Amino acid sequence: MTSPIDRRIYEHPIITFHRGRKIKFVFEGREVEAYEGESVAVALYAIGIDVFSWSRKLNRPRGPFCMIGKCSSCFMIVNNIPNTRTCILPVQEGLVVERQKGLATPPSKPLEEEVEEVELNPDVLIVGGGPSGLEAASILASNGLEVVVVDEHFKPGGQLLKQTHKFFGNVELFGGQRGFQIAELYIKKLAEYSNIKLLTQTSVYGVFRGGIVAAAGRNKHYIIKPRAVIAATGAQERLIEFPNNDLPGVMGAGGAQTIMNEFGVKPGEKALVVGSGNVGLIVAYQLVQAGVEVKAIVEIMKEIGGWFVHAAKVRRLGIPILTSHTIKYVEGNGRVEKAVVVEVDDKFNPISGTEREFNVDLVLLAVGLEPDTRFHAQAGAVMKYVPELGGLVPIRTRDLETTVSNLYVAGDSSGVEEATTAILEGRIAAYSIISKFTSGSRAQQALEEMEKTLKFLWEEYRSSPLLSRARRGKESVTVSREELLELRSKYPPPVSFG
Amino acid sequence: MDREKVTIICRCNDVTLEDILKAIESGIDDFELLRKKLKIGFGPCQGRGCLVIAARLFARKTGRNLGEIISNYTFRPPLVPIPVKYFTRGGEK
Amino acid sequence: MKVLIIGAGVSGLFIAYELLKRGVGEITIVDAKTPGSGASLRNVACFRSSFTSPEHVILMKESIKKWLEIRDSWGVGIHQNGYIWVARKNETIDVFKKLSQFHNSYGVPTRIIGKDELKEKEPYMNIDIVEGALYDPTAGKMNLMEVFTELYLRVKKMGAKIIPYTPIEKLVVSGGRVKSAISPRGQLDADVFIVAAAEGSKKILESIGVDVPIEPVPRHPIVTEAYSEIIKAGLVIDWDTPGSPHITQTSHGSIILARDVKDEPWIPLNSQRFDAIYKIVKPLSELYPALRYINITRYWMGYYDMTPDHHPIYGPVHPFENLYIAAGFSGHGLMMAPMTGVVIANWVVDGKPGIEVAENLTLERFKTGKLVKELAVIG
Amino acid sequence: MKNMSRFEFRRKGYIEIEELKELGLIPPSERLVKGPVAILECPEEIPCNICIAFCPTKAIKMERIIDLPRIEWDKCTGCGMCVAVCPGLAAFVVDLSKPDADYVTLPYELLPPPRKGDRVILLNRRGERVGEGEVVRVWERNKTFIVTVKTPKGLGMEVRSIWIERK
Repeated sequence: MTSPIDRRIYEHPIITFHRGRKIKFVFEGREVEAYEGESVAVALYAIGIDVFSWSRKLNRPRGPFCMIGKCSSCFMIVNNIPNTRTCILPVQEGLVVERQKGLATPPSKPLEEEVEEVELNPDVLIVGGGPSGLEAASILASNGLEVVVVDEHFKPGGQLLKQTHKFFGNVELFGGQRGFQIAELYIKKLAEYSNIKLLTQTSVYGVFRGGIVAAAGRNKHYIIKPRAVIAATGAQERLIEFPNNDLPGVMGAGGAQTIMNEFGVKPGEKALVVGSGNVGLIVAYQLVQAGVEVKAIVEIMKEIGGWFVHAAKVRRLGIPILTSHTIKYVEGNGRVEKAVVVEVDDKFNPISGTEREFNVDLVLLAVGLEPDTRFHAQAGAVMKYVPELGGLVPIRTRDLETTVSNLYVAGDSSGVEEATTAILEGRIAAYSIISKFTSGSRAQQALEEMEKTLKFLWEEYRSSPLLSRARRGKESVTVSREELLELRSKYPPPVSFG
Repeated sequence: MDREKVTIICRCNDVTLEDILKAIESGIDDFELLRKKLKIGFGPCQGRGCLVIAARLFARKTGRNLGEIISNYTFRPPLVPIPVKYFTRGGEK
Repeated sequence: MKVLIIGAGVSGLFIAYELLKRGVGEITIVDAKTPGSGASLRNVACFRSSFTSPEHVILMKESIKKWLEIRDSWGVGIHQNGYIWVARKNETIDVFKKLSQFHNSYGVPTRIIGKDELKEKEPYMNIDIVEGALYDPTAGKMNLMEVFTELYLRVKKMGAKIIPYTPIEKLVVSGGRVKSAISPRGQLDADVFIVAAAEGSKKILESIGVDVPIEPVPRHPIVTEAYSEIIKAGLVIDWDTPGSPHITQTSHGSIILARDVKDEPWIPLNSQRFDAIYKIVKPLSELYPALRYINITRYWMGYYDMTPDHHPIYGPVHPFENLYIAAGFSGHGLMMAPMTGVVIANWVVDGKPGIEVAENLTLERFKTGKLVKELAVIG
Repeated sequence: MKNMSRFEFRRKGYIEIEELKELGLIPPSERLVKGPVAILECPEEIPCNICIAFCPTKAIKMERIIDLPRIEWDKCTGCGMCVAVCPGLAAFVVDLSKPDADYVTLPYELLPPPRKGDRVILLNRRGERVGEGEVVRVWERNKTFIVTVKTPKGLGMEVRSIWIERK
């Protein structure tokens, strides 16, 4: 059957969406159409399904939210299996999908679906295929090391995949290329190396006694014993509390970017963006590119959070940026229909009487990122809470080794910054490992490259006042090798690599 | 609209702002206890959405240090939920 | 009388609760970390009295009575929905019969149930691989977080002072009495000291030359996302599989799976074992095939503070006249906690435990060699 | 860097011509009336030097990657390459030399694609509609349209975006 609602984007100024062949599956008793390559959640959203599940206690409707398999909002019963994260489940011919209401029971008859166990012993395991991990992988591989890269998404690239804007920096560091184009360049580069094994749709889920790192892919179970690990696990979005903040139509900026820039589906018609950091400013611009009307950007601080040029881009399209404003509540029947914002005083308390109503069906939260350092913390690395870096990060040396031997941190998980610093950190970690795992001139050259990169990163790149806050944060968690060894013996980690 | 009742802190377990404020009012002065009592971070998202919001609220209400609260949380595998079927064969080594 | 209780776990809190009920005034409870951060909130939260020693059976029977009183007066989730020991082998039924006779002789009404009744009680169980079961209708499970926070709040409201992040490093003795306890945050003086710090008790008492034979043995429970009811009994135990894998479902809907996986004592609690997940999950998913499609969210470790005879150490610590211990619960601290409170409070106030079998459980028994054996340690 | 707190652009999201002047980002008036010249509305020390890499006449200077771009106005031919490559979409070319109209070259990354001869709405830095203009030249580089619009005389320093109504 055809649906009256079609949210797919057929024309976009920047991105060409390549849709796969048409596929049919069953949603609540009716046959629906999707394109191969779409996730079940995206396919349903594209035809106007806003509610994916109802919450367990309060029976509240939930719609697309994180879109990367991390929340529970898209839980559906697929082929009788409840708690299925449909936002990361690719559509397949003949799937039977039902919305989940609260708790459900799994089938008691085993289905024909076996998990294959795979053992891997690479020199270096890279957790996370974002800019940092991909840069590290290509350098390690070009120096002859065996590399395994694991990424949760169906395609590597991390946040690069969602970006339509051209990146800053210099040409050597992909400056001037659009985010998704940089991802493509890396993917091409990685394909040239036979000593890189790339595992997509695979989650590294833990470090175990004896230095075993375990990862789960689609019916594949990887048991990995690496000599070194670069955990470049990126960042996750922060959320905020306001009445009805769980209503379908309230999404993380990242979730909306996935829907519109990776899958080519409009996340809504009229949007309000909460937060004016770079993410908020960029997503507002991307919404306009996707044909969504952006009513306003609200920012609780007195100043715009992101870079001026990003602000200027949306501002000159007539999108107001309401500083000293916050979201008061949203309302709607099964989906956001209205958002109310309010001005705040110097102490961020709402000033009554200053409320403004917006008729929107989409409220995007872009209120900050926090490093995703679960892997490092679970591995036993000594961590520190650093507000300037967005949250909990591992203590590290300047070449980015943590208190767990041969466990490195790089990119946003080392403290939220931006893509170019992530690339540079991936490079530093890679050269540090090469200098340890090789010998002679190769090791010597790696050390030189590492020093060169460190110098550029700390003395040139991070000398920008725009990066000074993050720089301060990073300085506060960077220790000397002696200090690292001291911490290592004081807080012995349960595992070590190498 | 009862604002605190419809402000959701933990989506997985439907923990509301009201639940948290009431628990703090009842005398729970330890974040780990609050978390365990209300099952914040016990859902499928493993605390990705709720932990920091709840910690921030708790810190604000009790005057505790946010960094300390967050630093006390322990991370355990699996870092993402893994179906039992991955462990029903093999694993002998 | 100033009392310092070292350890704000469920035992320490129940001791405080009972002392406060007896009118003992100034009570301070310190914890190395936070209330309940040890084994109190790391266990499967079940209770039973179907043990193999008279000491355990008697204490646990009394404890269950207390738990049911607590359920009614506090209004917390405590469910007497039974334990099921599953036999995969026919000959195990004979073992169960003997156990049941023993239980029955102490008034614990366990009985053998056949496959039909088992199927009725546990509809998700794969009945084809079992022969029958031992059923204990008086056992059950509790909503641990609810029970613990309620206990914590009550003890606080009754006037106890609870101080977290205060690890006690040593005790200071003077004239045959303990004078104070020292922590990095300062010195705490009291008239009576009660050590209820599980394996931590060992180090604390070592500081005054007392040897406490407790070894923390790691346990490896696993918990899943929440589902509607799959496991109906309080606890189901796979008796014929080594390490007795066992399973329970919390009132929240998540399922806890565990098994006695042999491990070294004192291994740090952040040192998870990859093989443990397989060992726990495999036999239990044979028993409950639906488990294959549930998602594991957390695997953590906790200690059983084991004593050589798997019974707790209760009562006065000689030769110090104002020092008591309640530790070494060997995996049964939570279920026994209400009685731990009663026994220790009685000892402090009346000079005797008020329940005879408790006198068999003092620290003295390890010197005199009068150990009390318990075979059924699981859950 | 100078104390930026006296500047308002971080609060407003748009920059005033006076602020640009103070930061040395506006060509002197005698250069402005001479013919097309680039204006880089790039007031923050972003670590970026893409414009330099692509400027065919090497008119843009920067010592460190974080410096503000400096244009040697006489070397600048107003070719628009910086408009095409600037990641911040902060580069513009203005031509105030014609008597009857001003010309602004600006980057455009929205749909519908602009075509020569289109009548378009002219927007200033605040997104306000300040008039109508005509597209006189369009070229494209990596999905960015570089659009030259003819504006009413006097709007060359105001117009920084266009809006094309969808039919």
